[in-house]
Amino acid sequence: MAEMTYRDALKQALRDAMAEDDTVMVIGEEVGRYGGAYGVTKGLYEEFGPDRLIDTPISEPAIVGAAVGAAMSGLRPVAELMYVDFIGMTMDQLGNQAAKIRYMFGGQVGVPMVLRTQGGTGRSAGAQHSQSLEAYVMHTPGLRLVMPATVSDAYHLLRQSLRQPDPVVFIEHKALYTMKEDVDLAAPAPEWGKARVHRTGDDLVIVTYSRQLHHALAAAEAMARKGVEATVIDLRSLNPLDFDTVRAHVERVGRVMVVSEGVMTAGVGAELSARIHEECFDFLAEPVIRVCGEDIPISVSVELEKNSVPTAAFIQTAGEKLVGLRSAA
Amino acid sequence: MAEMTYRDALKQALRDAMAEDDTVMVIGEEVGRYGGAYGVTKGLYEEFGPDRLIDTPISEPAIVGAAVGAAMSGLRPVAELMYVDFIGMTMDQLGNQAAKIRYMFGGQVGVPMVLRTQGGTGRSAGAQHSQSLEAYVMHTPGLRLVMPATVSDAYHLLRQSLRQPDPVVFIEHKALYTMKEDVDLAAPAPEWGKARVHRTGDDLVIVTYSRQLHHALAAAEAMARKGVEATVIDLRSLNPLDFDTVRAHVERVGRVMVVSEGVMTAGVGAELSARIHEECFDFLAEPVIRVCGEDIPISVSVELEKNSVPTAAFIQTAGEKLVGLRSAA
Amino acid sequence: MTAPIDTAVAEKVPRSNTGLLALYRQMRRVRTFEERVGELFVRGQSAGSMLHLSIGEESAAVGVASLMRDGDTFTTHHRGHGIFLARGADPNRMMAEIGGKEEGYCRGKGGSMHIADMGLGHLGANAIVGGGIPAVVGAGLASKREGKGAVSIAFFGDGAMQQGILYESMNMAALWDLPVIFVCINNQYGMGTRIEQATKGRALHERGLAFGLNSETVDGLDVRDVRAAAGRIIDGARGGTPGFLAVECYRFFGHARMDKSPYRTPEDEERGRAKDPVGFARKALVESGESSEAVLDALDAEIAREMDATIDFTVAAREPALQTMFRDVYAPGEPEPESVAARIDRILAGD
Amino acid sequence: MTAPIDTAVAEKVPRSNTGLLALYRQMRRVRTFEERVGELFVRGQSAGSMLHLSIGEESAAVGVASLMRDGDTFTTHHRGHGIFLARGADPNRMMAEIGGKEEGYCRGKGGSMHIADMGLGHLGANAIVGGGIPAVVGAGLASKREGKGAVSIAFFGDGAMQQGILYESMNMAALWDLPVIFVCINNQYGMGTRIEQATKGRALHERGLAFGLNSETVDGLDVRDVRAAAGRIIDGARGGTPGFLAVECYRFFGHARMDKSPYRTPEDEERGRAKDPVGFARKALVESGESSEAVLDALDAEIAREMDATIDFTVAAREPALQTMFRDVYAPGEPEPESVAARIDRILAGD
Ligand SMILES: Cc1ncc(C[n+]2csc(CCOP(=O)(O)OP(=O)(O)O)c2C)c(N)n1
Ligand SMILES: Cc1ncc(C[n+]2csc(CCOP(=O)(O)OP(=O)(O)O)c2C)c(N)n1
Ligand SMILES: [Mg+2]
Ligand SMILES: [Mg+2]
Repeated sequence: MAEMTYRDALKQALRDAMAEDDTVMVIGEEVGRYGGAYGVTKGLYEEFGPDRLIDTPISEPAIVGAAVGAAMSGLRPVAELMYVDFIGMTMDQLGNQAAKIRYMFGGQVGVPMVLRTQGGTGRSAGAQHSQSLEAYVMHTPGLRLVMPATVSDAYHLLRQSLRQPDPVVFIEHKALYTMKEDVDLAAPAPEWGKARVHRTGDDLVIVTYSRQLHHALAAAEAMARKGVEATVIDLRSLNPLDFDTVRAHVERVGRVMVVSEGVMTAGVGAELSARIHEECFDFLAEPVIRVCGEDIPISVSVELEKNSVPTAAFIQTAGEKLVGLRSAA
Repeated sequence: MAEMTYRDALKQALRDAMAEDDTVMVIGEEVGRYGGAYGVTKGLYEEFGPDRLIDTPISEPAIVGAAVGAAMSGLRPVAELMYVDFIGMTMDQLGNQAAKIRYMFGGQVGVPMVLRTQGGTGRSAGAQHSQSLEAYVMHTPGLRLVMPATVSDAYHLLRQSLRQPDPVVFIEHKALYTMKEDVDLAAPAPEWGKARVHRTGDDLVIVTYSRQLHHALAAAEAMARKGVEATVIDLRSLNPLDFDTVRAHVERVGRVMVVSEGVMTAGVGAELSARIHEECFDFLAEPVIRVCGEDIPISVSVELEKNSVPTAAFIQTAGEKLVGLRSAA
Repeated sequence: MTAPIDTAVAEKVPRSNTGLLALYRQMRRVRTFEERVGELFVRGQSAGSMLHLSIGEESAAVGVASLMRDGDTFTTHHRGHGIFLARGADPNRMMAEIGGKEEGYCRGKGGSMHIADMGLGHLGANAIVGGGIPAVVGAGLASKREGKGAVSIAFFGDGAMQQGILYESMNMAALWDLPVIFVCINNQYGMGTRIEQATKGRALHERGLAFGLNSETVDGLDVRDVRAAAGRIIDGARGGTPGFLAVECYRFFGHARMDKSPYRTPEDEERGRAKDPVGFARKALVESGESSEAVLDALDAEIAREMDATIDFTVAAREPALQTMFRDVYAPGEPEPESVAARIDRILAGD
Repeated sequence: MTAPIDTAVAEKVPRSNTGLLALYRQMRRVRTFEERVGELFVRGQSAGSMLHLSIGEESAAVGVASLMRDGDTFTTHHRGHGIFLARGADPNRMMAEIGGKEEGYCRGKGGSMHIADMGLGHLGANAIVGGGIPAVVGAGLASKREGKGAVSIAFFGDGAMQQGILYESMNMAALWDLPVIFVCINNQYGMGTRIEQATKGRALHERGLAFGLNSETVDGLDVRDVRAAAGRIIDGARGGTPGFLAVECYRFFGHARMDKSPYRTPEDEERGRAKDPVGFARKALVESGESSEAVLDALDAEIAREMDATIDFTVAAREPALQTMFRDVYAPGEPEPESVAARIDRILAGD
């Protein structure tokens, strides 16, 4: 067991994968000499050299496209998109090429690439650098979608993503890089595609992923002090989606909140809410509540930014309302 | 009343808007001399000339970006994207620019542009020319989203879209261009943002839009012959979304199916299903059923393509199952 | 399908014999194949009407492909039948794919615009203008690392000169000295738009030069010229200097099967079709005495039989089974996506 | 905030007086403003740390902006404070926006990377590299149609030379003879990457030439040279020939406030900072006798006071009220998006 940051866990995953398999290479803006905009690849350039850490021009569509071609040619590229906000200009290469190549070509070839990127609020970075756009990916068949919330998941899920036969979009959260945790990287990896139940309680189920896990856990602790016990589930990957775990707890508890930082409408929260209602209909005591990003762009103003997405306090309030706690505002 | 095709109704809307307001201009690939890949603008170039119908290079990102700039500069551009499948390469200009400019700039300016495009299956056009990608748009705050299913809506909704102060993504369906209807264009326009109830029945509610309206109506007719009466609601626009109409009928009937050609997961169907469950929870006799595109790419093979999205027969079968009709397969 | 002696020629000529007769033979095969594609459509046996014939562009396909080797890779655009065939594709499996049949290269899922074959290094045709271009940058990275001298070639039309991703890709290839070539088949049109109406500036290869690429423009009339220019560019790329080649030709027919080209005049078409690489090569062969009308007639007839057979093959081929719809979204061994029908049954059964 | 006599100069100089003193004054204002932005950050009063200072690039901003007229429009990149200020922005409202305050140009929603002002034709800064470029094509269409000789200028960094959308936009502008100018401020770096590590080929303006644009590269040391080159390019554009201008300068400091530029050597910085357009202009003014150290010191001091005031203004300004969060997603009069909280209450109340 050693204390480690989310950032360093990601780096270690890349390092281990690169040491183990020399087809693994990282390609993106500032990933080499600079060490990555958020420092994830710092030091790897010195270790593995310019052929394994390829600094690119500021050409997101071609970065993703080049990774597709590399993946079809026997390499295992880890393409980096500095902000998930830039995914818009790559959605053709991602959605029309990476996601569909195996299918369109009748199964002849796969595109085993990982697209690493980061999203979310927390840095007053404004409307074009603070988004949570995972729903675009989740809506695109053929793309895996992984969003680690913890340090140990950062490590294990990235290692596992690098063994997938299909393209994986791997979205980190910018507010988590400095988070620390005691981890034992040698411990067995969690099962790929399985959600993790962080906390079990009988009053409500909170289904979430990425940074919102921590807000949900904080809210759950606060609720516990008022006698309300929440189950908190971290989905970890949205494709594959471990609905069995969700179902088991929802059917047991009957009250559910889904928490996502992405904007509510037609987002990941919608899919989760729809699925829970549809599949666990007879077990629900109340409708599923969506606690998601507001249907607005993110402001640079600190206060506005903070309130544009769920906070721990907000989750707590919503949770208490959901279980009918009198004291809820 | 005159018989008219969907295609000609769209053309007439453009013609009337252009005659009325000389800031309206059409910009896109093959929109001028050629008359549009699906013939919608045929003849307008001769009527309005090259300054109003601007043939562009094959540069989708810049087409959308140019329309944004034109809209900010006092023009009313109608940008055309030949296939909605190409929206991926424009999502930056659409989602980070058009959608957010009013907000980011504190309300100083709007982007009154219309992005006309078409989507859907029906022509064996393969995985990159047959998609229904409206969910990406619906998930992007700041963008209106209109998807006409009928000839008269094609006319009126396009006219209304051209009067909106905010960017409108207007998605036609490639299988509808030759559809005919008796229309009276001089009749009062429907209220903007209002759904249309095409049929009222007490056994189930089908909520749909675009081409699937016709499949839903056909299914409803077939079910009616078996004594099952469906209400069929055409949403017409997904932003604004007329949930009041949906709610009224859902609460009355208690059994609902949402039908969308887009892939199911994290799609428009998810938003509709979630919203109906959440807001009409106590009125539902059964969970809402999503009848959507399969979570797969579209094949060029005729049979595979056809079965990748809802058909009238499929809707009927699902409807009959939903109401518990014995004879359902 | 073809007489043994001819098959032997078919297999050997493109690799070993680079004389005009061999090049002619391949160009004729491309042209005849494309004519049969048109026929498949007329017979209602094609999957859809989005069929883009490369008639008029045979010299680009054959001139460049004749220089490709094992290990080389390439991507093509929506008008890529000729390139793939010239590279050695099985015309039956190509035609079956165009017909959306199980026996096709992609089991009927891809179709005309999405043919691929990893065996021959074909990383895929593309229905997105410019969509297949950046893949060669990644393939080039792989080739460079392997160090065996393999190149990766992106083929595209003049319309893709208007797609930003081309410039991003050229910049990367030049920056990293990749064994990559960008081949623009300039058939003068992108749908109904002439190149001058859509692409500004000087000769196309000047754009390549401005991005630091070894660049040329060549007239597509004489396949030998195309081959010579391609040779210079490909040799450069094998040596680590990426290149750009524009081949000037003419799109003989409409954009796709439904397009009757109302936007251009008969005179324009007549002038354009004068640049006929197949006719030119035939004439040159006869005039130089290298071959004769009779020999070429026999060759053409043999090719006609070979290509006739592709239609029979396709008509006889199977539709893909419905359940294959869910296959190959993800890798073998991964769970297939649940069907909407199965899901509904599950939900209504109350799980 | 500033003495009346100086304010008068401030308002008149940039338009009427185009001599070096006026240009110097504006460049100094830009530099001092940027220094104050740095201070705002250090004081913890900026909204975030994504603040990109244009110190070292003042000649590009001032040289070009000094030629802009009423009706002209422009877009900028993430390092656009200087351009906007040179064009006549109110530094208080700029700083307040950088502080995320209600009194800012965009009511605290946009911030440093999203400042805009329709009054001055500023169609917006952009946090997407290359994101603001195509808008000038649309603005150019509008200007051309109006026929009043207005131009639209896209300002961007050398990093945007790597974005495909630039080439798409240049091609359109050239094709349609739009009154549009592309100004690349080449400060040698895109974050930690030197231009040669990211952009291949010959001089940047050769890319403009290959796309049919009137194109030049100019050294940014002497603002008079920049102004002269910009004059040629802008005049061309007013006459219907779009242009491209690369201004060579050096990014004096890190990419954004947190970046200490570990990727470059002190020698590189020293060499780079030798290209100081503000210092150069000052020296030229004194050496030519056009001004004196004493006069310039007084001018600088006055500018320092003007810019000091922007911080006080910003610190005193209000945070935007929370409910403004839902405003301006859509036009006034349209319903605001329902908040998540209101929705939950509605749902749990059983509607
Ligand atoms: C990104 C994109 N935009 C538009 C289209 C529609 N489209 C298909 S082919 C074509 C013309 C392409 O012209 P060119 O590149 O010259 O190829 P050619 O058809 O002449 O071989 C267009 C506009 C498309 N398929 N993809
Ligand atoms: C599309 C996009 N890619 C990457 C970034 C991250 N980024 C911000 S500024 C920058 C460097 C830009 O360099 P340049 O264009 O030369 O402008 P400079 O910062 O030097 O003024 C990068 C990579 C971004 N904001 N947008
Ligand atoms: Mg062409
Ligand atoms: Mg720079």
